Amino acid sequence: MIEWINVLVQGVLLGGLYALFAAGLSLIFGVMRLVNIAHGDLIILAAYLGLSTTIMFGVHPFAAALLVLPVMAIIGYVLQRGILNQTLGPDILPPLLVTFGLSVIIQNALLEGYSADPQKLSAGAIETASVNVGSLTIGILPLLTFAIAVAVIAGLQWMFYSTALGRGFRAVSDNQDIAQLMGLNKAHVFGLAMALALAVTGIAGILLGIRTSFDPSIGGGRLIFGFEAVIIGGLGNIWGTLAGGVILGVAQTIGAKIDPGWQVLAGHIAFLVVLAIRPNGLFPRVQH
Amino acid sequence: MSDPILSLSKLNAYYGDFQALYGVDMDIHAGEVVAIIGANGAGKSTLMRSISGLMSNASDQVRFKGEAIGSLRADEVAYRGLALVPEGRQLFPSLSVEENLMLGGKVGRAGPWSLDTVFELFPVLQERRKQASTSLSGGQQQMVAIGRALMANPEVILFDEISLGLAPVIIKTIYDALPGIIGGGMTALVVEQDISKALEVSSRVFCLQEGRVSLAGATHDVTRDQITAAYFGVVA
Amino acid sequence: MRSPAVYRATRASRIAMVVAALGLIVLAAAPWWAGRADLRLMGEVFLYLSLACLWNLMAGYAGLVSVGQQAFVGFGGYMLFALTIFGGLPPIAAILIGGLLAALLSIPIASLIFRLKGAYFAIGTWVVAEVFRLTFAQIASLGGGSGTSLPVGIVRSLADGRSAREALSYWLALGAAIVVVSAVYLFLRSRRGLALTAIRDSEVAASGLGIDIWRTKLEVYVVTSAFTAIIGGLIFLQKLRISPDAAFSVNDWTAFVIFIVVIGGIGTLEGPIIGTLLFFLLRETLADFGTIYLMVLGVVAIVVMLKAPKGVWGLIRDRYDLELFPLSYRIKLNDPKDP
Amino acid sequence: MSALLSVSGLKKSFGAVKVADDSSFEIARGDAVGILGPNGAGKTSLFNLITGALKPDAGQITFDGADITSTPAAKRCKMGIARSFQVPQPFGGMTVYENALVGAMQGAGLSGHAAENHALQVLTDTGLLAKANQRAGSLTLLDRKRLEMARALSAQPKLLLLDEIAGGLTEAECTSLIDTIRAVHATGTTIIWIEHVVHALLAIVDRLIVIDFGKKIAEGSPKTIMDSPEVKEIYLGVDPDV
Repeated sequence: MIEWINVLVQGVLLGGLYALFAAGLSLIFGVMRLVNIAHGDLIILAAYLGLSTTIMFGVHPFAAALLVLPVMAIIGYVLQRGILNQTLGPDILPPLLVTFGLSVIIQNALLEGYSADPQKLSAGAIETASVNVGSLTIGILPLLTFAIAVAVIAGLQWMFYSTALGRGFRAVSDNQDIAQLMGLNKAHVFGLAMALALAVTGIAGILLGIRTSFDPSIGGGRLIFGFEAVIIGGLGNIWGTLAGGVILGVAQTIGAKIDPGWQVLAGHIAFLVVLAIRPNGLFPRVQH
Repeated sequence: MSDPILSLSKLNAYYGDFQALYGVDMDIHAGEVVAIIGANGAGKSTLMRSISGLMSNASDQVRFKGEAIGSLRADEVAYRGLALVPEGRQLFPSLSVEENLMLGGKVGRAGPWSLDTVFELFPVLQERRKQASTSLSGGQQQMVAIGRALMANPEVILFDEISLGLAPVIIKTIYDALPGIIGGGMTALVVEQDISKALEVSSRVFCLQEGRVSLAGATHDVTRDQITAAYFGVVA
Repeated sequence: MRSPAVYRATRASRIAMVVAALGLIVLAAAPWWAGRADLRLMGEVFLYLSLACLWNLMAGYAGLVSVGQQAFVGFGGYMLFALTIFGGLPPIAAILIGGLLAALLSIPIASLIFRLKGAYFAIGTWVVAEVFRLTFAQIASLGGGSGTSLPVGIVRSLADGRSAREALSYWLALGAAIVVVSAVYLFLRSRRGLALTAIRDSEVAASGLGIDIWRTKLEVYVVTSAFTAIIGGLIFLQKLRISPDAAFSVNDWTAFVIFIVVIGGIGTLEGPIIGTLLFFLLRETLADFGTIYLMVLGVVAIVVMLKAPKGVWGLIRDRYDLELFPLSYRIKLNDPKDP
Repeated sequence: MSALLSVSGLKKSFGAVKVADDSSFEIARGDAVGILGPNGAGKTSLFNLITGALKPDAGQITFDGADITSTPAAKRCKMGIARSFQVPQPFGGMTVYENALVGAMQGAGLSGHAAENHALQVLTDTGLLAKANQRAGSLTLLDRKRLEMARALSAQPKLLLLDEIAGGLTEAECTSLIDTIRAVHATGTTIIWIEHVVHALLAIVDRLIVIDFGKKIAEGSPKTIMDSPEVKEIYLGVDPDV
C-alpha cells in the first residue's frame, strides 16, 4: 500500500517537471497558435547552456539560471522576430517545417559542440536530500521542482490575466488586426511571448539537467511529454497543463512500477486513452 | 482653407490580383464629419483598412497631417492619432469591458477621453465593466467599440458601419451620443449603409461605387436622386 | 463551331514520358553497369523517393501533415523480421503482408489521431510512432532495445550469391519506386484524385460539392500507411539489421522526407522527385562534414520554406507552365472569342 | 404538391448572437425566392444551415421529402442542394475547368465524357469558357463569383442557393448574369437567392423573404415587400417619409 502511495507521490512530483515542459508550449500556442517542434531541443539547449555556465564560472546550476534564463529569452525574441513571425498564417506547414528544421539544426549543433556523451548538472547535496513524511521519503529536488512549476504557472496565470502585457497577449490572440489598431505591434508581442516561453523553458532545462542525464538527441521526447501534458489538460487552460503534467507523471511512475521498460509507454497510453474518451482534454477552457 | 488633416491621393488598393480601390482622392479637414456611403463591395471597408494601416499602400497615397502614412503598420498609425471603430464591433472576447477600453488607451495620447469620461458617455458600461465583453448586447458592444477607439484620444476617428446588425432603437441611442463625441472638434469619417443616418450627422458626403468615388459634395447640396444614381450605378 | 476539346497530355509530358521510359531501361540495367556502392546508393534513392511521394500525397494533398511516418517504416521493417523468423514466410511475402497489416492497424490509429487538428495532429502521429518504438523495444524475441539481424538462412533464401542478392534488392527498390510513383499518379488522375485536390484547396467548398472529406482522408491515410510499411520492409531488407531506434527514427524517416518534399515542391508530383535528387546531391557532396551536413540541410529547408514555399518545382512550373505528369485537364478552345 | 425545401423552427446562435431565431418557411419546386436583410441579419448562416455547413440548435429541415436536419453536407449536395459562397472559395490550385469538373463528378455523380461535357457546358453557360485553362486562384473577384455559380451548377442541383453574386458587376455583366439565372430557372431548378442588388433580384424571383436578427420578418410577393414601409426602414435604413 505505502509503496503505491509512494509511486503516486513521485508521479505527481514528476508531473511538475512535465508541466514546466508544457507551460512554454501552451503559452505560445495560446498567443500565436504556433506549435514549436524545436521546443524539446530548446529545453536541452538550456540544459547545455546551464552546463557551460556552471563549468565556466564554477557556479551552482541555480545560479547559472540567472544567466541562462535571460539568454534563452533573448534567443526566443530574436528567433520569433527573425524567423518564426514569417511562418505564421493559416497554413500549418511553414511553422511546422521551420521548427523541424530548427530542431535538426539545434540537435546537430549541440552534437558538434558537446558530443553525444551524456552530461549532467551537478547540484550538490540537494540532489540526494529528502524529507520524511510519515513513512514516505520525498526527495527535496522533486519537491522543489514541483513547487517551482506551481509558482511558474501561477505567475503565468497572473501575468496573463492581471497585467498590461497579459492583456496584450490575450488581445493579439483574440484578433491580431484589431489589436494592431490599438497600437500593439504584433511582431513585438509575439517576440515577447516567445521570450517568456523560452525563459520558462530555461527553468525546465536546468531542472531536467539536475534530475537526469541528457544528451543532444533527447529533445524530441521532451517535446512529446510537454505536448501530452497540454492535450491531457485541455488546450488554453494553463492550470489544466499542470494537471496534465501530473497525470502524465503518475501514469509513467505507475508504468515503471509494473515494469521499468514501461515507464514512457504508460504515459503515451494514458495520453491516447484521454484522446479517445475526451478529445478536448480533461479541463478544456470554457467557451463564453 | 487650411491644409487637410487627412488626405488621400490616387489611392489604389489590392487584394492579390483584385483591385478594390481605383485612384480615390479625398481631402478631410480638421473638425469635419464626412459620410462615406456605397453599396456592398463598393470599397468602403477597404478604404477604412487603407487609412488605418490594416492594409499597406504606397506611402504617399495616404497623408495624415502632412506625413505620408500609407505604408505604416496599423499600430504606428494608431500612435499618430487615428482610431477606427471596426465593422462588426470586434471586441476582444477574452477581455472584460474595462480591459477592452484600457487597451484602447494603450497608445497613451493625452486628451479628454478616459475610462471616467467614456463611462459618463455610456453609463451602462460602468455597471458592466467587469463583465466579459461577449456577454453584452449588440448595442452595448458597439458602445464598448466606440469607447475603445475614443480612449486613444484620436484626432481623426473612423466609424465603420456602426449601425450594422443593431435594432433601430439602439442605432438611435448610438447616434444620439455622436454629437457628444464629435462635438468636441474631433474629425470623423462615418461609413454607413444606413444612408439617412450618415447624412444626418455629416457635413460632406462621398459615395463609392466599384472602388471609385461616384459622388462628392456637401450633404445639404446632394439630392436623393443623385445619391441613388451614385449608389446603385443606375437611376432608380 | 466545333465544341471545345478536353485533353490532358501536353508536349512536355509526352517528352517526359519518353525520357522516363528510356531512363528506366538504363536504370533497370544498372546491376550490369554500376558498381556495388553506386547500386546501393541508387537503391536508397528509390526508397527515399517512394517515401517522399507517399508523404507528399498525405500532407500535400490530403492536408494530413504527419511527422510520425516512421511508425509505419519501422513497423514494415519489424514485420519483415518477425514474419520471416517466426512465420517462416519468404521475405517478399512477409513485406507485402506487413503492408496489409499496417493498413489494418492504421484504421484505429486514424480514428484516434484524426481528432487532433493541424500541428497537434502532427505531434499526435509522433506519439503513435513512439508507442510503436517502445512496444517493439519490449519484444525480447526481436532483440528488445538492441535489435536483431536477419538470419543468414533467410538472407540466402533471397537469391544465390551476394551480387545476385544485391541486384535483387536494387530491383525491388526500383520496382517499388515505379509502383509508388505510378500509383500516386494514377490515383491523382482519377476522379478521387480530383476530389482530393479539391480538398487540398478548400475543404469547405469541397464538402459543399459532395465530397466526404473524412472518408477521403482516411482512405489516403490507410493506403499511405500500407505502402510506407512496404517501403520500410524493403529498407530493412537492404540493411539486414533492425533496432527500435533505427526503425523508428524521426529524423531518418520523417524529417529528411519532409525536407525532400518541401525543397522539391509540396503538392506536386514532380516535387518529390526533384527533392530526392537534390537531397542526395547535397548529402553526397557534404558527406565528409558529418553533422555540418545535417545543419546545412536544416538551413536549406528553412530558407526554401520562407523564400520559396512552393519549392524548386513550384518556381519552375510558375515560370514555364510545365507539367511533366499530365494531371491537369486542359481545354482546347477552337474558336477563341474575345470576352 | 409537397414543398421541395421546408424549414421549421430553425434556431442557431453563437453566444448571444442569434443567426436563426425560429425561422420557418417552405420553398415549392420550381420556385425562385429572394432573401433580403441587412448585413449580419443571418442570411448566409441560413444557407450554412440548409447546406449542412452549420448544425442547428433546434428545428427541422426537410428536402425532397426527406429529413436532412442531421445529414452531412456532402450527402446533401448529392441529394441536390448546391450553393455559391458569398466570399468565393475557389479551388485555387486547380484550373477553372477542373473546378467545374469537381462538381460534375462528385456532386452530380457523372463520370467520363458525361462529366467532362457537362462541365464544359456549365462554363459556356456562365461565360467562363475562355478562362477554362486559367488557375482559379488567379481569377479576378468578378470571375471568382462567376466560378462560384458555375461550380454550383456543375453539381446539377435541384435547389440552387446563390449568395450575393451580383454585387460589383457592371450593368451589362449584371444583365447577362440575370439571363443565365433565368435560363437555369427555366430548366426547373429551384432557386433561393440572397442579393443586395435588388433590381437584379427582382428580375428573377417571384417571392421575397426578409430576415433580420435571424428572424423572418416578412414574406410575400416582391411588390408587397418592396412597398412595405417597415422593410424599407429595416433593409435600406431609409426613412420612408423622405
